[in-house]
Amino acid sequence: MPNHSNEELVSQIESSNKRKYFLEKLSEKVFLFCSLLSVISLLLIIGFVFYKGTHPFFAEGYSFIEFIFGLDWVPSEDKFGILPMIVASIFATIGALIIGVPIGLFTAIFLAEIAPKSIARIISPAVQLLAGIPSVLYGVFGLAIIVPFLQNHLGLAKGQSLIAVILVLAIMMLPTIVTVAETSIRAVPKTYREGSLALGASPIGTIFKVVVPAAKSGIMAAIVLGLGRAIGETMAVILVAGNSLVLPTSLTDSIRPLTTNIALEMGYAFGTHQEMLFATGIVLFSFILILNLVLAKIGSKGGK
Amino acid sequence: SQDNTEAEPSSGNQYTLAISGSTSVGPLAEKLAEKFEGKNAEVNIEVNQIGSSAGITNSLSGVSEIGMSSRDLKEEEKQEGLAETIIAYDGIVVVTHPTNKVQDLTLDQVKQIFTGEVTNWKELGGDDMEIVVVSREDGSGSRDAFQEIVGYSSGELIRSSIVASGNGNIKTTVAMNKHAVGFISFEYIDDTISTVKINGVQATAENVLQQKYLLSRPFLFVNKPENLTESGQKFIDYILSPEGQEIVSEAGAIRVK
Amino acid sequence: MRKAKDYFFQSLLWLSAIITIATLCIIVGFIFYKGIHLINLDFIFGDYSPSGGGGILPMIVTTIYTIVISLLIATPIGILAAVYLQEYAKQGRLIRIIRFATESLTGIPSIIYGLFGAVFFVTVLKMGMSIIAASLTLTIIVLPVIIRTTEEALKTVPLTYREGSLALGTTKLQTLYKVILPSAMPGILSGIILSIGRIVGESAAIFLTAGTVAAMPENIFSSARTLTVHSFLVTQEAGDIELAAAVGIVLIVIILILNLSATFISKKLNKADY
Amino acid sequence: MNTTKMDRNKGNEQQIQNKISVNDLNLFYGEKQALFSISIDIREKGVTALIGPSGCGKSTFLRTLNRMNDLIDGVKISGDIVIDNENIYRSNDVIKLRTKVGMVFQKPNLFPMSIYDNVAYGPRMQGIKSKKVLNQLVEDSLKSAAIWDEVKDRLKSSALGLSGGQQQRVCIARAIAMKPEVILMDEPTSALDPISTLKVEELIANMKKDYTIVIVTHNMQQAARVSDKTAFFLNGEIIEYANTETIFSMPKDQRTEDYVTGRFG
Amino acid sequence: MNTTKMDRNKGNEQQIQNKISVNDLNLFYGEKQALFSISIDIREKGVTALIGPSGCGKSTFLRTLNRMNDLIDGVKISGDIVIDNENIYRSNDVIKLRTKVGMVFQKPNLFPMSIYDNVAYGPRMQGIKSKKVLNQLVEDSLKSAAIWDEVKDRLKSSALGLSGGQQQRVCIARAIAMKPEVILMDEPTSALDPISTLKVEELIANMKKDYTIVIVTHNMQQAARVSDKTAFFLNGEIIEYANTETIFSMPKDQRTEDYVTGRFG
Ligand SMILES: Nc1ncnc2c1ncn2[C@@H]1O[C@H](COP(=O)(O)OP(=O)(O)OP(=O)(O)O)[C@@H](O)[C@H]1O
Ligand SMILES: Nc1ncnc2c1ncn2[C@@H]1O[C@H](COP(=O)(O)OP(=O)(O)OP(=O)(O)O)[C@@H](O)[C@H]1O
Ligand SMILES: [Mg+2]
Ligand SMILES: [Mg+2]
Repeated sequence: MPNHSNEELVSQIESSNKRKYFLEKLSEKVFLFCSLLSVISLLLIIGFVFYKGTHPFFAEGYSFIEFIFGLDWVPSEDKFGILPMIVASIFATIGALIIGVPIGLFTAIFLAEIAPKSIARIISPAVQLLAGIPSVLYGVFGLAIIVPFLQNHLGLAKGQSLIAVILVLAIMMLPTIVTVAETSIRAVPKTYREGSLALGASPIGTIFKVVVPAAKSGIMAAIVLGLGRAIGETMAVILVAGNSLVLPTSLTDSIRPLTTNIALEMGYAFGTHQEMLFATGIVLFSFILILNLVLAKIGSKGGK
Repeated sequence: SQDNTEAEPSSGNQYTLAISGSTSVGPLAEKLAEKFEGKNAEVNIEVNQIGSSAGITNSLSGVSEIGMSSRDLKEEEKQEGLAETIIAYDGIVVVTHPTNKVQDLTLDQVKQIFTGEVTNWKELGGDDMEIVVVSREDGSGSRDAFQEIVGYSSGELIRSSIVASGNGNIKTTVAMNKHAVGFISFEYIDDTISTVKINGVQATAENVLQQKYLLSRPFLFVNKPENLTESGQKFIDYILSPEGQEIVSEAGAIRVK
Repeated sequence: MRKAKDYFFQSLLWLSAIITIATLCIIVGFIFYKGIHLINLDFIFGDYSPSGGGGILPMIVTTIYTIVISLLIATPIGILAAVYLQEYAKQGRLIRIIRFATESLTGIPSIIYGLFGAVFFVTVLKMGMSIIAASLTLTIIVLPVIIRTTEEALKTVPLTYREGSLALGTTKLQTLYKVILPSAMPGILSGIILSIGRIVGESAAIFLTAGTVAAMPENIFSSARTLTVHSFLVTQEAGDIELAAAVGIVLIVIILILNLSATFISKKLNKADY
Repeated sequence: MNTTKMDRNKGNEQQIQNKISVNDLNLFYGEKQALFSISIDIREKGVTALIGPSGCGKSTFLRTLNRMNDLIDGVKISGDIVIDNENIYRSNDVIKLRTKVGMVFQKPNLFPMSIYDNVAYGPRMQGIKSKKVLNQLVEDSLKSAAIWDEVKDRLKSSALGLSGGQQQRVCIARAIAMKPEVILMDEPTSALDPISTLKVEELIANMKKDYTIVIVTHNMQQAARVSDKTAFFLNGEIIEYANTETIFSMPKDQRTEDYVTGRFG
Repeated sequence: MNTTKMDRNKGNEQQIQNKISVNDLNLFYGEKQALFSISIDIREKGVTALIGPSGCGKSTFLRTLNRMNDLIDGVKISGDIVIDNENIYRSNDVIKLRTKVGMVFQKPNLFPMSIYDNVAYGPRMQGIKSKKVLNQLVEDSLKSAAIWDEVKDRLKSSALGLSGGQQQRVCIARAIAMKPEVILMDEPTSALDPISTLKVEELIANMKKDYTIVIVTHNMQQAARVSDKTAFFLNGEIIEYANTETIFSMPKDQRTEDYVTGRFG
């Protein structure tokens, strides 16, 4: 092939290279800026929440300790204690995890490893579809079905309770957990399965001893995302929690988690009351960070 | 306000009147706006139901020209120069499950129920079953008014009470629980719940107007006087006109006069 | 013994799957059971009337507005950000910070986004309660979703494509838009599907930023009410569960259509592979 | 056994006992036939090498011997494979089959667990719980796989931290721990460096007195070095099967000669 | 050029012009050194083969010649590589370098586009838009790559529908379409069946009158068949570099001999 007849081509190439390198540099800057946007948004949001939420403690002489450990929340009487809500949030989250995670994971395993392809092909997208149903409707469902069910079958005076919240949250977590976990289980290299089966392990043994541990990081991501959904959820919870201001001591107590407190009262709140709701947001935010850190720890420990 | 007035259309350009606030006043305001727009094509009214305080904040910050409130203004808010107009009254009715035998309560009994002094329907002449109290959220206009008239404070409210956001949620909650008792606005009364007489007086608009029935509160429009445009004033005037007040009572609220 | 254990776990898997599927069927069944009788052409295509009897066309339009605008903004930014993280950035502090930020953004409750949007976009940037303010707020909400899924999609593009292209004397940028992004498209689309779900299902963040005006929005600076906000309001104020469910049916259908078309597009794009 | 394949099995005269007898085996991936009427007897204890160009069906055939092809959708098989007088496709106990017929893959595929757990994996799945028994088994297996000295101080650390060659020997140990009778190896050294390769080859040479080994290799020299008998595959058929020296020094078939002299692939 | 490496470049006496001169090249992946003081002259037009056991640095070296290693984080390089009197690591115009030095990879890596678009990809990216020019270029390149007849009726259909061997030849066509002067090939036939391999080898034999070709191969026979000169790599060093016949018939170094006679790998 001739290399020589192309001087024209070569010079064309050389002249365009300069422009290309410039574009290259420029585009990298643009991409960097785009990725910094999420940092900027986070900083703005954190800044905003903290600015509003720390004001009462710095400027108005409220005690942060009393805020965290106080038992009374009566904004009209200047009492701002959120301990019952913190406890409620913790219980509700843990409960939802205990129910939602195993069912979600087992379903994901089922879809990825056991279900016939034709079935999985229908169910997986259906589960994804459910991730898009507005949470209000989950709440309505909880209020119209779960709450009366609890009232009638547990003989409760009111079905709005910790257990109702746990059930609704567990249901809401399912689509996220199933979808993300299923993807990561499918991504486990075939060689692990082959290796295990070739050692005479049964398919089920292989799943639980090799495949699931190998998919650990994806499964952790599934749990974290599901957890985010559970903690961040408000609209559904408002409807089934009962929102009572008591320190929960049993599954049948009605509770008020941190998120519902914010959503419930923000519409009417002003002044210090509003700032205290932002302070609730800070607590919620720290709560989420701590949980994510803990889960990451568990994940990395298990991953080893 | 002059600038705003100038922005008003003479040339078929619509002026948008922004109103926001109480979710209780909202539906009524929407109905009034619908009729008003039918008559005044040059005005387009936006009604946002986002809660009394948010509405008041918006009217202060200028995001909305008029705020809607279902509670009285606080001192601080008045000091910022907000003007208020009562556009209607809202009757509040105590509601129970349709199977509940208790049909009549004294104001004092209501207080005892909501403060937890009485915890069984038996003590009020009903069946032997626990009372489940359903209240609105702290800060809600209905709740403020209800507590003030019945005579207890938020701190006294029984701790285990269910707190539901909005009339609809109280209604749904009470309709689904035979133990429950709550309070809602007149407009939301229907046959899924049963209403309770207070001191023997039926909850009706007439009884409120004649001051026989005690549980009511005002629906307010608030605004910074300097922000109120001609259109805004026109709308308020319309509401207070006999025609506007007719719509008010059709919607289930209580006319001002 | 071993067999019994296998059998037990196998049953557990089946049981969980059945519980999940049954629950989801019950929920969808519930929504349809409660709402289907309200669905008719007037309901879907009629204008809204506060005095009753109207349709929900304004909410449908508003919902579509918010989906389109949020995606128009979030998709390019999210994809480019993911491209930076995956294709350009060297591992280091900056990357860790960006990753941490995106991950934290995923965990923030939407009510907080709503409050932020209400102050930042609505008041500070003087957008007023409007579709655009809500869409920008939603953009921040779905950005992390798009970034993460795009990153995952980029990871699956074989290194050999990049090498093949660069070895032909192309720039990174050319390689990116000619080879890498097209092959990552199916994965990116799945992220977009998830985002649509998030946008459509959001209420708290929207009613604080777009408001609840129940009228046909004139433009993106109008205040308006989405379907989800509508179902939230009718539940909260009127306690009208049937209406909320009917709105839910419309939402399910919208999501279904969007998901199917996204899948269809991704299949179309994937065809190039075979 | 079968008379139909005696023409190919000339190398079989020595009257060494056969461990595996394959008769008229055909295998289809969906519509596509990958193995054509394979008949071969594999002798007990010793190394049988399978060579042939890429895509000729060596791996496919190897995987029929412990039914790993069962995992692939749409695989259809006809013909008989008899191991120890039992037709493995008639019996339904795949687990038993795979316990008896171990396998080592092309790429070391240790699980993301400690070295110890990897080797103890199979026995544990068989229900062995006793710490003492397991310890002994792990030690013996690692010793047999000539890797004990290199890993004995780090049994509890992750297996994925080992070099490729070490990993492959742990894979062999893992297979040995099941006390199999047959070990199948699919290009076990192709991912390894020369030194590791040598070690694995030595290991195979040592193991052949105890195990029936079937090894697929692309490397002619390796086949020549480690195997007793060699089968040459081409396009899903066995072209020639004979003693290794015969295959490499005086093959009967022109195609075999072309292949082993490097005219191909 | 450089005198320091004359000892190794005994094969260079024929006074054929050198296209590429490498002098004292060291390469590190992070802390780990992968190439040690590599010095080698590669002649213009002709085939130079790089052989050596796995992991010895053949690919690494090949990829320094068109700076593909730039893509890998933490790679550090010292020493000089001069192509056509230009030190490629001094210049910053990688695009120009890669336009001049084409590359064909181990696995055919066509893009998921039509055959035509694959071949036209490079030229288009250089800004060539004219349909006519492109058509001509695609046709010429496919012809040079000896694949035109097989694909001329399906230029618009997906390149991934071709067989491995066809794909690899389209890869070569794609490289040729850039009118490079040097073509680097990293085990271009190792993923191919014997017949495709033969075709690609024939193609290389034809191309060597026009291009400077550097090929990495694991297959000794292939190196012997296609190359004019051969360099033997071991552990990141060039042990021996000479005419191909010399390397295979009378290598100077014992290690070379061990390797080419199959004692290794
Ligand atoms: N899962 C599968 N589905 C369809 N065809 C397959 C599958 N696996 C292998 N094949 C085909 O079967 C034939 C034999 O493949 P096999 O993997 O057994 O070859 P091999 O001799 O092991 O080759 P190599 O030396 O490359 O490993 C090939 O044509 C291959 O394309
Ligand atoms: N990206 C990388 N990071 C760190 N080390 C690497 C990297 N790529 C290669 N190496 C190491 O550099 C050495 C040379 O690798 P290289 O790929 O050049 O070998 P090779 O001769 O091409 O081997 P093969 O024949 O297996 O392709 C090896 O020890 C390898 O482990
Ligand atoms: Mg194979
Ligand atoms: Mg290499």
